Amino acid sequence: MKSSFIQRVYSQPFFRECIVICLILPLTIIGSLEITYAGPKYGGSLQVADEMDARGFDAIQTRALVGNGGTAANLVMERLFKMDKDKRLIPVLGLSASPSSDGKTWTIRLREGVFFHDGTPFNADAVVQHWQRILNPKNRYSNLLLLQPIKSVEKTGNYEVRFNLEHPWYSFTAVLASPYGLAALIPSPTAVTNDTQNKAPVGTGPFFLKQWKRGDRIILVRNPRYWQAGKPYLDKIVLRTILDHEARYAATVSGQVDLMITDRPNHIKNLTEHSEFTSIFREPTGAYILAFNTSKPPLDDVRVRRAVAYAWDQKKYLKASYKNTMKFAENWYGNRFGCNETGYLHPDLEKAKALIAEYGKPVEVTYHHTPTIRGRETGEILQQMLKPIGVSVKLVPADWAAIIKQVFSKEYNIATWAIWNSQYETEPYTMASFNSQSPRNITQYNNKEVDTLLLDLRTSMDPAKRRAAFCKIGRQVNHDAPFLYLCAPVYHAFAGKTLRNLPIWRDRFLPLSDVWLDK
Amino acid sequence: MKTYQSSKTGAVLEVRDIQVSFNIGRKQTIHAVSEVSFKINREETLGLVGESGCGKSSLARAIMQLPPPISGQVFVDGYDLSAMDAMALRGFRSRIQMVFQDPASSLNPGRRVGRSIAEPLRIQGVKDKTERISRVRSMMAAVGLDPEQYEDLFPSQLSGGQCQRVSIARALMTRPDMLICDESVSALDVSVQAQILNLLNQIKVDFGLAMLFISHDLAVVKRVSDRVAVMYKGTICELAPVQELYSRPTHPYTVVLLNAVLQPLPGKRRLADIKVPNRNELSSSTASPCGCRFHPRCSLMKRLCAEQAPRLSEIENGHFVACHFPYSKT
Amino acid sequence: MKFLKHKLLQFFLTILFVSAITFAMVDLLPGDAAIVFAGPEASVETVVAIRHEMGLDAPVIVRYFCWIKGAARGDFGFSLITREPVWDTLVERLPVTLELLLFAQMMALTLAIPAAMICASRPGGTIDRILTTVGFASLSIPSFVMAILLVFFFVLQLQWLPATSFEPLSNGLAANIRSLLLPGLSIALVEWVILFQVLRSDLITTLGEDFILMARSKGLSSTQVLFRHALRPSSLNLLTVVGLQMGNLIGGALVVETIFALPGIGRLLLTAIYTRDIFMIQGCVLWITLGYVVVNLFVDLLYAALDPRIRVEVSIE
Amino acid sequence: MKQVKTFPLLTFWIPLIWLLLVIFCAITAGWMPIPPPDIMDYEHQNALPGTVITFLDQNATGSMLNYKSRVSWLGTDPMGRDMLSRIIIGSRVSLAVGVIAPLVGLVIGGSLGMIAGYYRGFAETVITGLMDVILAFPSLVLLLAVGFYLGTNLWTLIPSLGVLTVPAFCRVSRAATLQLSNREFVTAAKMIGNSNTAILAREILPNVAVPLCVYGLIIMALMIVVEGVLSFLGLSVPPPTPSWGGMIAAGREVLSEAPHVCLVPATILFLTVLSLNVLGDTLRRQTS
Repeated sequence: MKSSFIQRVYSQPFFRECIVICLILPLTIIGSLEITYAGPKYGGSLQVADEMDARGFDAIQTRALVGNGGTAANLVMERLFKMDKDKRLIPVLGLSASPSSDGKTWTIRLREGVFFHDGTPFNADAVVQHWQRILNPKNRYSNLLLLQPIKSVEKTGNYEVRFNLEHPWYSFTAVLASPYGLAALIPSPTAVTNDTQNKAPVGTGPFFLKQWKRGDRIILVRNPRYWQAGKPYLDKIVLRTILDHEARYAATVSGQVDLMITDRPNHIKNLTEHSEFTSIFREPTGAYILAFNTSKPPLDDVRVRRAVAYAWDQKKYLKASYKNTMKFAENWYGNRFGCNETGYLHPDLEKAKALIAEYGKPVEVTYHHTPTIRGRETGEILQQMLKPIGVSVKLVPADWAAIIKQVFSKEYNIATWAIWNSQYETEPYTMASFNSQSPRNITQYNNKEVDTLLLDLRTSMDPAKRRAAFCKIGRQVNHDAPFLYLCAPVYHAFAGKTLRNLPIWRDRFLPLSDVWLDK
Repeated sequence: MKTYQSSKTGAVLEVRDIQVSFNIGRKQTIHAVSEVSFKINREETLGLVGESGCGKSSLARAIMQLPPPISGQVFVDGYDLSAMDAMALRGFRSRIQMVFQDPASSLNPGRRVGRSIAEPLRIQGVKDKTERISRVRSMMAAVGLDPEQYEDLFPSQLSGGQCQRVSIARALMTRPDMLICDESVSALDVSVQAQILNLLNQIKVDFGLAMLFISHDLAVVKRVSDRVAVMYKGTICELAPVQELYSRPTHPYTVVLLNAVLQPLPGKRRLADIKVPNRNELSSSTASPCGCRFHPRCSLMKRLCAEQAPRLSEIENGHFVACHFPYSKT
Repeated sequence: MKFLKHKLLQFFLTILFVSAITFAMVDLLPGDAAIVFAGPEASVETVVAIRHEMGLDAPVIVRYFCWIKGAARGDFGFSLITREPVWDTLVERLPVTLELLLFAQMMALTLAIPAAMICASRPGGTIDRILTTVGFASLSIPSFVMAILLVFFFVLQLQWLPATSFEPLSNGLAANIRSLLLPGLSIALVEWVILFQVLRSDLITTLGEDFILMARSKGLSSTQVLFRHALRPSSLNLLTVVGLQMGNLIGGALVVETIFALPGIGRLLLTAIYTRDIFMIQGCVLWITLGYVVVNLFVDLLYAALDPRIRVEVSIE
Repeated sequence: MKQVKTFPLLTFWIPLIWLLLVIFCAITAGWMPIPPPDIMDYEHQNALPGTVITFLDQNATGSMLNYKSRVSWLGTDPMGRDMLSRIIIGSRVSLAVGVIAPLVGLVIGGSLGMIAGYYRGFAETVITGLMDVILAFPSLVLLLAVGFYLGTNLWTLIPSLGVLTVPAFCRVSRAATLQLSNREFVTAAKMIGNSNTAILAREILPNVAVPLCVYGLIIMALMIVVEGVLSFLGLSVPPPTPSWGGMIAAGREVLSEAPHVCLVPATILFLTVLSLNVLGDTLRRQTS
């Protein structure tokens, strides 16, 4: 009986909370004392340096978020949800997302009382207007391909919207929380209607954009009416674009810049050892690759592709070009599925030579690389590694525009490329990259078995099945070698010691909203 | 080839009413030479004197058709140069040769003098090397240069007089009928001048040349010329046999010139009573006064002189003057 | 005034010709703005559609004349990448390059004038020989190497100066000058030699002339002679060279702007070329050419105003 | 009149010897006992000059005894390639550009200048106008356009660089021709019956050639610098061919920890350009 009483008491929410409070209170007091002692300081201006400037902030007009653009967009605008490590949604502008029983519709409740910087209220209309614009095929949103299963969006209440899907879709929540494109970031409907969003973005975020001087800097200032009371801490964030690596490094070392993002191995090495700096890095996702054109000789022959893959020594490349600051890639989705065997073709010169001998013709390929030091270096290493097996590589430096044209017109042999991959949504990218019907299948990879597996993957909701499918696809693709792995990119940033509350860098862009300066 | 009408005068060079003018922009022209006519016969030297800028060199170049005159005709051996086309002219041009003022500038500095002298032979198509060499050597000897010593030297290694000898030799290689000496000795020392003048007199006879000798130096002209023409602002104001002109000038300008250079001869009338006023001395040649060109400077000027330009007319046998009131001998 | 007319005609012809050539050349480049604009993952259909939307599928001559028509009215079109008016971007970038060039020229003059005067006052002396040799040496260092050397010594070794991006004048004069010091210096350290050589030989010639002898015989000290009498007549050529070099320096500025990350017109051009932003390239090229030709015209006119003989020569031509 | 021609040690012989050395190295690079310039040694990246490098003898197999060692006199670059070999092989690019591009400019610009200076009139107006256009044209746009359209290699680079040198040669040759045309030996040549073409070829050309060639030395220096700039921007010869500008650019990345990678090729470039400038200047003084 006694126990049942206790159980009863415990089952009462009030009592339970009382007990929890009693237990936690002392800790909280101690904690709060500590917070008042070293709590966040307000004010100050944070200087951030990155390599690339923003291109624009409107989802339709600007097709890619890069560099400072991504950082700024994520500070000015907000998503409906963020996602934690275990794929659970964290409410931001959305409060909850719940699927229907058949999994084909999702109802999302929105936060009330939030206003955009220009005074426009945030509500279902804002979300619906934005998403309808994205999904309208006439607007040709660049990543529409990745959103294929979404049929429509509708308003079901002032603060409630519904997404209708073609079929149950495992990756839907990840899409909502995606930090990658501009689809998930909700812009002010007024700014979009006035066509000012691209240049002067308006969102609900903790900072608003004060000035964007192209090629030089983006100045963000604190949003005093931010819906999360007490945040943000900084008065100002200056995102500077310093294209030149040495200049960026020098600016950081001399203390002019508080936070730098870089991929130069020597700078990473120096700054990691430097006691004045804290290093932040993002776990590897996706893969940098050298894409092969599998529809054009000589790389249409799987033997040649496999021979090249056997001759390629990724570990040596990582050491030579990146000083091991990037990670070894065996596939494009990391090891999160725990596949036993990835099917990666480890270097084996004898096998490579044998395959080339079997092919029987002299092999000469052209590699289109970016006209940067890194691109050139990669080309030179490729030349060196393929020389022993009798494959000669001609290097053609080309800017991004030319490479893209070469790739899309299927005229290239080998080109620099990347398979993007978010921490949470591997499937849409995999589908786009390896489905034989996908317009984004730039290697022209065509394997019936993989096509079927991809289709299963898209509609399946069972984690175990999905894992198995991923492993199988990975093995098959590696076996057919439609590309070479350069590395699994690791993103590095270095912050001065005055920076506090540094974020965990999980998304593509550094989330700087909660940082404060202890100066 | 087109045939060019011959005039039957028998003179080696005949110049008729030559006019040369230069366009200097803003629709302004300089009349460098206007309506000049004269003849030169074989083995005769016509001296041409005048102050600098009076159009002597323009006249010489107009005769050479470099560039051709605006109007008027040039006959060489009766052939009308001004009517010839470029090809014919190029062949014909070698019959008149020129010796220039600046010895250093008249020879290609990068070419040995022997080769310079041989150039005309190349044009004539003399292929035989030994013949070329022997002809060059004999010509060098003819102008008083030792072939052994000078053949292989560069112009910069020669003196001015030697350069002029080379120029003369080169000119003579084309077997010309006519030689124009444009201030050919004025850049030389006086002693060297004499040698070159003697040489010119010599070759005139040896090669049967007609010569036009241009100079601002009256003494030099006197020494080589058979007849002398005096030029003032693009026109000939007096033309006479050398002795006649020097002893009895009739044009006031000639008198001024001679007066400036020569000491009045004892027992002769002082020529200096024609004064040269300073006014208008710098009057530009673009704005030629109407009437006699010399009238602004002439102390004997009368009303007619300002109104009507005098024509060159013969006042005595072979003595021409362009003056309304020639300085008479009486 | 015929001289002016002549020069202006030449001016417009040059501009027209250069813009036509640029237009044709950019058209020949593989890859076009539509592809860049579409982004790395767009489909071929998308690219074709965008190309049509941008009017890039019209024949090159039609596009060129459209552009010329607009440019004549002051409308340079929109950037194909940022969708901003080309004019606005140029107006934003131009001051940086101008400031850099002027700053560099000023530093070069500050180095060149005293050096030339010291050398000319005693030509063939020890100081003259040393300075001439130093001049020759620094003339032989390309400005990109100079920039690297400066960064190496002043930033990495001595840590005296920052090597960061541009600080506009609005951020304070001191910051502005600090940020331009090394870029300006890497141009000026090569540039001063040309000015120095011109001024030195002109000064030596002038000092040999009669009126200087006259001034000296009046009892003026050699410093007075140098400043009062020799410097002014000798600076005519210097002026021309400064003008002409302004044009030539744009190429050097491009590299220096890239190395020091200055948001100038040279870097804008380079970026525009990389992204096939035709209207932006056109705008940059037109401005650079315009700058070059205007400076030349200005030098010509100034020269003619100072020395009337030039006018006559040109009209005789 | 006579000029005593002296060739001073410092301003004539030393630069000449340096240039001859560079030319000699460029020609005989194939027979020199240097490692291939594209062999990467991932164990010895950014090695300092004079480092002793131990490597496995490719021809032998088996035991530790097959390790050999050699001295890397100028160190290695960020990819572990021997700097000395790269500099020597790289000199070929610099010399090819430095010699051939000015030759193109000299021939075209020289002839155009002679035509303009000799015939004057319409030809001169057209030619000087054309040169003004080339001069007013941002040269980098031309180089980029040609590079991207035809591919960046030596045989597209040289003609386009050559075109850019045309105005300079044209100006020099026009000025010299103008001066020569007024000389009387030209008139004399005309009078002995030479055609205009013959006069240009026989009387003017030999006299214009000397100042043009001397000027060519200075343009050579300029071209080597421009090639360096283009390599630096990654727009010159494609790998694996090394070039000095490319080496400097690669070295800039590691300037703080391995300055020699950048400074060694920069010094070589500087010495070569300086030699050309000094030599050109000395000869200009001697011939004028």
